[in-house]
Amino acid sequence: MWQIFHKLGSPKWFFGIATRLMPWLLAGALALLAVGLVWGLAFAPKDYLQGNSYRIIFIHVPSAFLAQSVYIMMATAGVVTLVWRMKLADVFVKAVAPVGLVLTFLALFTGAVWGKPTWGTWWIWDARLTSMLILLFLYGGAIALDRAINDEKSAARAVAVLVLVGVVNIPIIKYSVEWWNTLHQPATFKLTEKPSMPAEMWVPLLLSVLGLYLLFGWLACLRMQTEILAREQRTRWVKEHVLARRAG
Amino acid sequence: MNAETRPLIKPQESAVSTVAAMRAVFSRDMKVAFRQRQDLLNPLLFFVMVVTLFPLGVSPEVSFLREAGAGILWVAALLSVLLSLDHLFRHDFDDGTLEQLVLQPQPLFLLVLAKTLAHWVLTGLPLVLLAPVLGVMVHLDGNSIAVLCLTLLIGTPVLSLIGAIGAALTLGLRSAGVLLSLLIIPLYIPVLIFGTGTVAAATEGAPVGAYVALMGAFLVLAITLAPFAAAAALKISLSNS
Amino acid sequence: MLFRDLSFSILPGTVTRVEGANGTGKTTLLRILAGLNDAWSGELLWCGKSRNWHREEFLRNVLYLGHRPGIKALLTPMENLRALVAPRRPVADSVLHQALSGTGLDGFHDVPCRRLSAGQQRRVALARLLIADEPLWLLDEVFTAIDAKGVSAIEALLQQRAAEGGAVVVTTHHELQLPGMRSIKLGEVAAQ
Amino acid sequence: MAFDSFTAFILMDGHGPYVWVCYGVFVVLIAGMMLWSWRRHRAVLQACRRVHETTDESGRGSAQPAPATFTRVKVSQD
Repeated sequence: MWQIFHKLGSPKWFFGIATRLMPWLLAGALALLAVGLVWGLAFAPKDYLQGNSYRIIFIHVPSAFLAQSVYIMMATAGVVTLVWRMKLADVFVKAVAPVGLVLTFLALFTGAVWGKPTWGTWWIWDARLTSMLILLFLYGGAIALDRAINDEKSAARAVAVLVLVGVVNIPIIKYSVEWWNTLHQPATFKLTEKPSMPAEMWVPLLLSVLGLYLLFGWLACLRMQTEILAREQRTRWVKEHVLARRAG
Repeated sequence: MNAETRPLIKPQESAVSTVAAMRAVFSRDMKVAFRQRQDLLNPLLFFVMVVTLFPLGVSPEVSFLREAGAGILWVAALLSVLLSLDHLFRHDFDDGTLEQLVLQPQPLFLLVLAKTLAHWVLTGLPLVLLAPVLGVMVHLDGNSIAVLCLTLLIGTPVLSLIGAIGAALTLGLRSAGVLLSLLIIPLYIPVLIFGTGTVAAATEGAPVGAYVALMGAFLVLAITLAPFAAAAALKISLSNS
Repeated sequence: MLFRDLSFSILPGTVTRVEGANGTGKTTLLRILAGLNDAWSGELLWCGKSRNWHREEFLRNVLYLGHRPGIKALLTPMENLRALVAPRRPVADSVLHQALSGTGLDGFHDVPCRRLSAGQQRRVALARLLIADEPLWLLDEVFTAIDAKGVSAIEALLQQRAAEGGAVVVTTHHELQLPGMRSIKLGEVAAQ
Repeated sequence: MAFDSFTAFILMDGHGPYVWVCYGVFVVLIAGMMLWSWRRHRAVLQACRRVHETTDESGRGSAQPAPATFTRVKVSQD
C-alpha cells in the first residue's frame, strides 16, 4: 500500500502516465465541449422567462463549477503536501492555480454579461457573483504567495497552508455573503436557479461540464509535466526523455 | 577515548508548564510594546484618520453618516489591524527571538496564541475602546454604538487570529506588507459582513442575539484553528530563511 | 542540494566542530539538527528515538544559539536572559545576575540592550551557557563579535562543558583547537 | 434547431451580443490558456535539451570550481 502510494507520487511515473492519458483527455474534452456548446447554442429550446440570454448558462455554470472544485482539489493536494511531502502534490497546486484563476474570471465575466439583459445592469452584488469575486481574490492571493517565495518546497508548503485556511473559509464566506444579500435586497430571481429544467437544457449543460473537466485534466497534465521538467532537469530520466525525443 | 567513562548528563524530563510559558510570551510582548509607546498609538491614529476621510470625501450629512457609520468604523478598524499585523512576527524574526520561540519545549501553537492575544490587547482592544467616540461623531444612536462595540469586541480578536496566519506566511518576504493584505482581506470578509450587518439590524430595532452568537462561533473557530495554521506557517517561513 | 550521504553521531562529553568553506551548509546543518529547517530527508535520532516524533522532549534537551542572538533591543539584559531561560526551567534572579556578571556585563544588567555594542549583545545570549543544563548545545558562530579574551574564555567553557559530559556542536571561522575535539567536514562531498 | 434562420440565430432576439461576447471570451481565454501552457511546455523541454546536449557523457559538466584566492583583478583603462 505504502509503496503504491510512493510510486504514485513519483514524478517520473506520473510523467509517463500523463503522456499516455493526454491525447484521450484532449479528444474527449473537445468532442464533449463541441457537442454540448453547439447543442446549447443552437438546438436547446429558448427559456420562457429569460429568452435566449440564458444560453450563457452552458459556459457560466461549467466555469463556476470547475473554479470551485479546482480550489477544493488544491486544498486536498495541500494536505498531501503538508502531511506526506509528496512532490507531485506541490507540482499540482502550482500548475493548476492559474487555471483556476482564469476559470473564476470566466465565471465572473459571463455572470456579469448575463446580468445586463436579465437585470439591466452589468454588475449586481448578487450572492453568487460576490462569492465568485472573493474566490478570485483567494486564487490571486495563493498565486502571489507562490511567486513571492523563492524556495520551491517552502512555497508549496506555505501555499498549502493558505489554501487550507481558504477552504475552511469558503463555506463561511458563502453563508455570510448569502445572508448579507438577503439583508440588502429582497430576493430577486437568481441566475441559475431553476425549479425544473427540461432534458434538452440539462443534457447539453452536463456535456459541457464534463467536457470542461476533461479539458482541465489535459491542462493540468500538461502544466504539471512542464513543472516537473523544470524541477527535475538534471535527473537521468529527464535526460533520457528529452534526448530520446530528439532522436525519434 | 571512551565516552562511557565520562560523567553523563541525564536528559531533562521536566519543563516549565505551558501556561507559564504562554504567560511569559505574553508579558514580554507587552513589555516590549510599552517601551515603544508610539507604535501603540499609530494604529489608533490611523483608525481615526480613515474615519475622518468619509465625511470629508463622501458627505457630512447626518443621514448618510448614520446609515454608513457602522460600515465605515468596521472597515477602518479592519484596515488598522491589517496595518499593525506586519509587526506581529517581524521584529522577533529579525532579532532571532522567533527562532528561540519555535525551539521552546512547549506546543508552538499555544505560544502563537499567546502572542496573538498580546497583539489584540495592544491593537484591537484600544480600537474597541475608541469606537464609541467615533460612533458619536458619525451620528450613530446609543443602542447602535453599544452593538457596534460588542461586535468589534468579538470581531477584532478574529481579525488578529486570521491575520497571524498571513503574517507568519509572509515573514521574511519582499513587499510582505502588500502581500499580507492580499492574502488576508478575503478571509476577513465574513467578519466584516456580520459585524456591520449586526449593527444594521440593531439600528432597525431587530433582535441581534443570534448574530452576536454567530460571531462568537467565528471567534471560537478562529481560536481553535488559526494558531495551528499560524504555527505551521511560522515553521515553514523559518525553514526557508 | 548542500550535502548528501552525511552520517555522524554526536557523543556526550565531546566538542564537535562543523568545518567547511562559506556556503557549504554549516549553518544549515546546525539548523537541521536544532529542528529549525525541515528541508532535508533522512533519519535523525535523539537517544535512539526519532527526533521528529519526540519533538518536545528533544527541545527540552537542546540549546541553540544562532547567528541572530535572540536579544530584544528594547529589553534589558536581565529581562532578555529571563525570557530566554524561563520557558525551560525556573531560575532565581540572583543566578541570572551571576551569569550576566560572568560574561563581563557588570553594570549593564538594567540598561536597554539597544545601548549595548554588538559584542555585548552577544554576551547576553552567551550568558545562557553559564547556567544552561541542556545536554546538547548547538552553537552557530559563537565567537562572532567577541574579543580575543572572550574567545579564550568561551573555549575554556566549552571544554569544561565537555568534561562534565555535555555534547557541544559548534561552527566557527576561528581556529579552534581543543583536546579531543571531533569534526564534521562539509564541502568535500559536494565538490566531488 | 431552435431558430428559424441563421440571422435569428445570430441576433437571438436582441440577446445575441451578450451571448456571443460570452462565448467569444470563453473560447479566447480557454484556447489562450491551452496555447500558453503548450508553448511554455515546449520552451522548458527545449531548455532541458540544451542543458543535456552541452554536458558530456559524465553528466556533470566541467569539474570543480577554482578555489578562492582573493587576488585583485586588473582593470585596464584604455
